[in-house]
Amino acid sequence: MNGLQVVFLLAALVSLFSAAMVVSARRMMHAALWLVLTLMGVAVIFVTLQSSFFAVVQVLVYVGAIAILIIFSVMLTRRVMEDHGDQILPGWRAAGLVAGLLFAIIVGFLALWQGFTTMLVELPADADNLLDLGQALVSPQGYALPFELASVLLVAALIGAITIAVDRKEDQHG
Amino acid sequence: MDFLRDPFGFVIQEYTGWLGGLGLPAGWVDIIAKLTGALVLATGAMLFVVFLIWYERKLIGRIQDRFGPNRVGPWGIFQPVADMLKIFTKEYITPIGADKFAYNLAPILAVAAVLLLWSVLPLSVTVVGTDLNVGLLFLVAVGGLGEMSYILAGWGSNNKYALLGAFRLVAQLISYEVPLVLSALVPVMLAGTLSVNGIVQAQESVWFIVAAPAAALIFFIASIAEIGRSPFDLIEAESELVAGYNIEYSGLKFGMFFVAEFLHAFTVSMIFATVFLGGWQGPGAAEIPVLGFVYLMLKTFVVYFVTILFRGTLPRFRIDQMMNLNWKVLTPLSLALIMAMAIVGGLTRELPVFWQVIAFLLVNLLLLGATDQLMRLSQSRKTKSNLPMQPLRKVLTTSTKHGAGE
Amino acid sequence: MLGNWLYIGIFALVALMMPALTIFIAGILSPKRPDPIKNSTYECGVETVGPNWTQIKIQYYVFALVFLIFDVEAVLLFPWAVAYQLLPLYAIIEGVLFLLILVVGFLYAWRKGALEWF
Amino acid sequence: MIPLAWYLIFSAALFCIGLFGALARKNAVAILMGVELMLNAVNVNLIAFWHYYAQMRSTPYVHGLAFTTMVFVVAAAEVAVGLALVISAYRRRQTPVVDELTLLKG
Repeated sequence: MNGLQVVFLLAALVSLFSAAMVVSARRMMHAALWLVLTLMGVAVIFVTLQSSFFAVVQVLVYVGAIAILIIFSVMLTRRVMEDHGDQILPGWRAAGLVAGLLFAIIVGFLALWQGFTTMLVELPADADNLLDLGQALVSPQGYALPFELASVLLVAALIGAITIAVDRKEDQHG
Repeated sequence: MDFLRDPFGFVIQEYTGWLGGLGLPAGWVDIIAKLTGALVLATGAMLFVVFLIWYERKLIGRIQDRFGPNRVGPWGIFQPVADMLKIFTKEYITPIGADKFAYNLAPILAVAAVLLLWSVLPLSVTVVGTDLNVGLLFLVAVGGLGEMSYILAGWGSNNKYALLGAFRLVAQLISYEVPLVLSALVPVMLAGTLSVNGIVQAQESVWFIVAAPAAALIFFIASIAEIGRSPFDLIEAESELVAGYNIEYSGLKFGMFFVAEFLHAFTVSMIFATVFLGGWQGPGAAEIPVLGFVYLMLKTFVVYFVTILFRGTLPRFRIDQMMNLNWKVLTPLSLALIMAMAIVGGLTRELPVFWQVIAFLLVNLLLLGATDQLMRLSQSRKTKSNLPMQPLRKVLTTSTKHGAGE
Repeated sequence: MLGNWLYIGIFALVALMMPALTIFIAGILSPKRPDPIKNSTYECGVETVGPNWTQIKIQYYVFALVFLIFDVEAVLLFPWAVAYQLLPLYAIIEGVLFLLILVVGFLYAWRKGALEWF
Repeated sequence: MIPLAWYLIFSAALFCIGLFGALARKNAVAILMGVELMLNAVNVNLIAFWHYYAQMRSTPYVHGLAFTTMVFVVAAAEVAVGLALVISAYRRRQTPVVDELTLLKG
């Protein structure tokens, strides 16, 4: 076992443990903070896959923005009820069964695939080349259309979310 | 490589050579060398804060026609040391009901997030912590980690004021991160790389502040807002929030937030000097690396001096003014700037570098002038219609029946 | 490349350990005499009313939302900016178009008053 | 180096934990957190296969990276609108609990 494997195992264990805490923590705020730890662990996993760009983007977008957004929403929707009482639906056993079965099925199917045990070797230094990515994103043979559609999607999300959230007439409702 | 021309590089080379001679496995030599480098750099940065605190207090004192610290040691230079000794022996008071883990992690994370920025900054030609291919993005992302420490501090303290202060601070930080990230796109476009060292090397002929003064200005203002200092120090609004997110902290835990703030102020100046003022570039820096370090420090101190000048002379913004400045001036300006720079750069691609830089400069100045005119126009329209000044409606909204917002 | 990240990882550990150790050492040196009044929540001497973890207002959410959208947009634009000098003119126009679409959303948020701080 | 299998098992486990969270949690924000975990698992998978294909071929390979970028965009849009809905529903009904959100039942 080499150093990289140790780093991977540590990061994977930390993220899986904190992911388990995310779905089981009583307090929403704790769940949100565990989520941050999971996301950091996934960023380390990206590093071991030699994708510096996405490791950094993971921290920038997920930890820096999405986690903050989630924490703000937790603060916006907190009630006294949230700190006690069950946070889990009655049917959680069925949900656990579905998730466990799905895991078994996925791993079972993957194990049949011959590439499953491939060793990932270290890529050459310019493997996650941003230059190539940038060119591919705007080239018509590449991802020009998804690139523009991403912008449209972001704007749609922005407009939609603002329309929903900034509703100035909601005071009449109970 | 001789000692006089590049003392740091010389020491590093000697040290790694000595480590290699010890007969350890190659992987361990690498790790130990990197650990030493990190330890030296982090310790140096932490100790440097002592000097920064003295420098800043002295300067602020001069601006306010005072002496500043002048009792302990010559020119009061040992004043921060005395303060530090005092704060070391202060009791930690943990408030009842605090979330212990979050409460204690927050000051550590605040300092760590700032220290980590130093790992990718190139100090001279030979002393580069690490030349990450996404260095600039790393700087922005790790700078954003500090927000998490404020949330932890505010939420972990079990105090309404701390929580309100923390959320207000985070709202400010994330708002100003928008123009920060957008204006960081401009040097990336000009340099064609995200690596910080690559950006420095691309400024060999012309500094980016010359080619893109508007981007530099936006980056600078957003940086000052990011460190939460005057005129953007709303978190310290004593009259409204007592002291903001760190109200429940005492002793060195409180001190750590201050260490983080001072170090962040200096680091941000260094990032600005690196990205827009050419970093270690200067006459003779490539041949004599130690000169590059001197140049970088000089530039950084000039930028740092300007931030202190801001702090000493400008009054604090009101929170709505601050948000308006960000969302209605800086963000639209940076969006317009990127589009204009992209188009102008694409059109003038065939021209020699000199004329291209002139074109960039003109676009920048034009946009800055237009922004200035627009701001004046909206200002005069406001005064002409003789509206009373907008009252600061409910800056602090506590829990109301219908949620909040109105 | 992994070597770069090894340095950053080590640096992160050092950066976390250093303030943690300092705080720990100061904790040993400092006195520990807690009492209920001292440890109570600080509100200028006034007793705390109600639960301490209060609710915040919608404006925070809107700022975080706009920030998230622009952050993701910047993530898409950074590779474009890196490749910028090699791109043909139409590809540059694509990037500008990308930004223009976003500006529409931004203007909508502005008009809707979502960027005001009340 | 690390076998591809480790990444795939990790990502499957993360996905299933996220799925459990999305299915079993009461609080709507917690459900969205579960969805975020699932999207992260997808990203790990995409990057792992990007690495796999990049080492199979000798030329640089960007498709995995481009796809991951798009997943980031979709994740951002999803979480933005999802949380806005939760907040809006909460402000009308004063509850973030999905069982009690029966707006559509009239």
